[in-house]
Amino acid sequence: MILHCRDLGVRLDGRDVLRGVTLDLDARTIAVIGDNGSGKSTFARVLAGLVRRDTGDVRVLGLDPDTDAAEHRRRVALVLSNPDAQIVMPVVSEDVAFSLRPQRLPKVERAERVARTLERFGLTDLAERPAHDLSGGQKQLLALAGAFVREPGLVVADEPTAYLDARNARRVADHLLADDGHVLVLVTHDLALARRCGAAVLFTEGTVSAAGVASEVVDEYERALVC
Amino acid sequence: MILHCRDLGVRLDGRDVLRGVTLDLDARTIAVIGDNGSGKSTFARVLAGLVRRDTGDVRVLGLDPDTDAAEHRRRVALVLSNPDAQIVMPVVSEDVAFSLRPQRLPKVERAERVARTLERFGLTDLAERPAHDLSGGQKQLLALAGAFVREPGLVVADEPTAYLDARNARRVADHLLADDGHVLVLVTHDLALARRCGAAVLFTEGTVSAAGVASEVVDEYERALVC
Amino acid sequence: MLSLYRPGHSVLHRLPAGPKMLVLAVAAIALAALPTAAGAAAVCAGAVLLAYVVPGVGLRELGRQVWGLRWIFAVTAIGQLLFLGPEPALANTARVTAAVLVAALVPLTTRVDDLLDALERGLGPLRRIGMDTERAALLLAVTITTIPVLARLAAEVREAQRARGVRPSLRAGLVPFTVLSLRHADQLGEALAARGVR
Amino acid sequence: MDATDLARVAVFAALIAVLGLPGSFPVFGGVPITAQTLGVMLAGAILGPWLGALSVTIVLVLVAVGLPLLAGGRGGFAVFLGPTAGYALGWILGAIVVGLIVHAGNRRPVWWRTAFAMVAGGVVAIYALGVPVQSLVTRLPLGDTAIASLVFLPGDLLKAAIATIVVTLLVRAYPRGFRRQWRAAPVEERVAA
Ligand SMILES: Nc1ncnc2c1ncn2[C@@H]1O[C@H](COP(=O)(O)OP(=O)(O)OP(=O)(O)O)[C@@H](O)[C@H]1O
Ligand SMILES: Nc1ncnc2c1ncn2[C@@H]1O[C@H](COP(=O)(O)OP(=O)(O)OP(=O)(O)O)[C@@H](O)[C@H]1O
Ligand SMILES: O=C(O)CCCC[C@@H]1SC[C@@H]2NC(=O)N[C@@H]21
Ligand SMILES: [Mg+2]
Ligand SMILES: [Mg+2]
Repeated sequence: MILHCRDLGVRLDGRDVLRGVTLDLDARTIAVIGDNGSGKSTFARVLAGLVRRDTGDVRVLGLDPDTDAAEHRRRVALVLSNPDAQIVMPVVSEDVAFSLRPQRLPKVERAERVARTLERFGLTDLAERPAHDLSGGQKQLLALAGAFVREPGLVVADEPTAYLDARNARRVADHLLADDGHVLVLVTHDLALARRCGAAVLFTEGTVSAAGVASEVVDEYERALVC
Repeated sequence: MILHCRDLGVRLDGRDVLRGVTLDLDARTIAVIGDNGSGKSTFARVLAGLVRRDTGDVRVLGLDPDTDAAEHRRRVALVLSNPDAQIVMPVVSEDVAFSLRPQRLPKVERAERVARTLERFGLTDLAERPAHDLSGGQKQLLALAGAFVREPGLVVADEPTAYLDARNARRVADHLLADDGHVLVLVTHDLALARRCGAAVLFTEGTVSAAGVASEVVDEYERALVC
Repeated sequence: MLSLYRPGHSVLHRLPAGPKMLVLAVAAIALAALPTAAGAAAVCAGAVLLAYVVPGVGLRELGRQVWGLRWIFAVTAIGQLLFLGPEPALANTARVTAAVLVAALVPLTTRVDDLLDALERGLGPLRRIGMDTERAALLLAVTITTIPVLARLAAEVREAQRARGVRPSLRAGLVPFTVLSLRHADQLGEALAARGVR
Repeated sequence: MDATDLARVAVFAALIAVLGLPGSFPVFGGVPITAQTLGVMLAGAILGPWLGALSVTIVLVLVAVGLPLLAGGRGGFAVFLGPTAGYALGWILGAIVVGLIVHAGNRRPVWWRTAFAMVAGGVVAIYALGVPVQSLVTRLPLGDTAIASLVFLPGDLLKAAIATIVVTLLVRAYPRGFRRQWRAAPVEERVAA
């Protein structure tokens, strides 16, 4: 099972942000949708191991983010909306290499993996440029490169296309949805994008109000929006 | 003529960001679309009087942002994407009132206009709350209130729905598109929203590559996107 | 959130901000000016007790304040003990602590809004010597608005680093945090200009 | 001072305040050894001496008015009667000195000039006000106070080093943030790079 939650609950600042989340999903790409404040980002952070659950159970790729923390951290990556927050080093290639630090690879292999990843995201020509001088779309591709260079088994992306134009949004989405051995959990307000996923989860005020085939869940959300 | 540009050019940091922009548009709602980096925001800033043109001519509601600066400033308002950056004062009602400061109205009239505007944007119950306590959608409504309280003749909005979910985006768009005596120039990546406007302008690498009826211009952009 | 104010009904709570500040400032400075003598320590302790108990602020609050000052207390007391010996150490530490504790009553019993108003009135005369008090007040207000925003950006940076598998550190976090802050400043500057600040 | 300068001053004041919040960034952030001096150094280096000093002043005014913006959630004019009052006032001088040195001339600062600025402004200038005032408040003789203040020195040198790294990285990563034009680097620097 790729994603398994049983009665998951999260309290933040004394508020129940997630309550009784129960899920079993096995799709390669899973969309997470719902209103502002419904708990999507909190759910994504639980999966990525950044927020601890207070009750219930979670398994991501069979791993518990709490008890299997080291292995979980190695296999799960997170991509956020704001590329400026994700870029740490001043130069494009240095920033991609930064993600490999915890793995202590030999220098040559490290350089090779960075080069390969830059190539894949079309950033080779920008490798030596100041990172914060890139355009918004390029910066988000750099953030993806920083996540994918670790060759994660699961990528959690929280509204990764929010700040992008149609063309860049599509490029980023294509990379995320690509079938190259990783599983994707994608939080998004872009319902057309959600439809491109295999499965979807709809959050409503901290609970799961629908889960299953993406197109059906999105339909349900759109019906709710109209009334 | 609501919007008139002849051979408008803008250089920033030694780069031609806008070149030879020539336009005559008379619609009540005008969408501005195009790729990341194509010059949309710069164009919006010229219209709002925040960036000076280097060459050519601009008239907004018949006013030149440079030579009729005072009158132009009084009649044109700007709304941006990031609600956090648009909120200036710590408390909701103070923030709306802040926009009226340059006008030096009598206290009673000022309070009345603030109250009326808060009402219109559904913020009356939140009037005394700290602004940072609001949700993203509420903050963007507050930003709209801060723009509309001045009763501007033209509102320039630069991706005002970028950070919002479907429901909040629709509320904000409805306010902006409402027919209540103001003209709207709306920069957006949301092509469905652009279609709801009367006219549209398509920017490509700093020049206007199409302008006219919104649905036709959007069609043209979508065709370009596919190839 | 950004306030030391503790709601209450004590005499001090009801006193207007300006006079209250004046009285407590004079009292605090008087304590600070006491001589370095064992008797002064007793005066300090008595004055502090009086200042917290009589108006009705209470001993609990005094306890909280003392606990909050433990580091300042240590900085003062350790140097004194090492270089001057126990009696001056006691006297000087009591003197400094008492002055700080009495002055702390102002923000404890006054809302930030009232303090800012008092400040604006206090700055009024400076207008005549050419200070733009309106702009100064605007700067203060914009800063207050911005603090929670930057606190959120700091949290975002921390999170992004953990998400990349590295332990968040000050050194690695400060670059993105500063860039985000500067970008925020650019947008804020535009918004201010668009709303009539020149 | 245009609207952008106003915003930058307010944002750096807020940045200094946030560096004093518990948990904002790990490692530093306690009383009395605080990460806030890092913010002071950055304000001087990035905004320049006068705007940098103004943003530090804003923080201190808000503190004096009673906002709990100093490390450990301290605030109120009580702070200015305590033993660290002089250091806090020294922040203003510190930002000015850092800004003057980093922004001297019209060449982009190299790392050792930045490092010098951080030590001269972020450490020496702050102590120059901090130590005498501490001595005055606590009535500990000046020499003894100076020796006692050495407990801050390791932390402050470390912060000066961090500030140097951050500013050097920012010059490369986000030169626009300094809001000024620098002449191209001299030839030997470009060869070395
Ligand atoms: N650290 C926190 N402390 C307290 N409450 C929080 C915290 N983080 C989130 N919340 C609250 O939890 C709820 C869910 O937040 P979350 O960010 O998960 O929503 P979301 O679905 O991602 O919304 P959006 O679409 O706006 O991103 C919100 O009401 C939010 O205010
Ligand atoms: N202050 C500036 N100095 C130098 N170049 C700038 C400046 N502002 C914008 N540019 C450049 O001008 C070009 C147009 O930028 P602009 O922000 O107008 O594009 P946009 O169409 O709004 O893009 P987006 O969809 O990403 O918002 C970009 O290449 C950008 O890098
Ligand atoms: O927080 C305060 O009370 C005001 C500033 C005191 C901090 C001083 S600045 C120099 C020295 N280095 C530190 O880390 N703390 C002190
Ligand atoms: Mg979210
Ligand atoms: Mg733009």
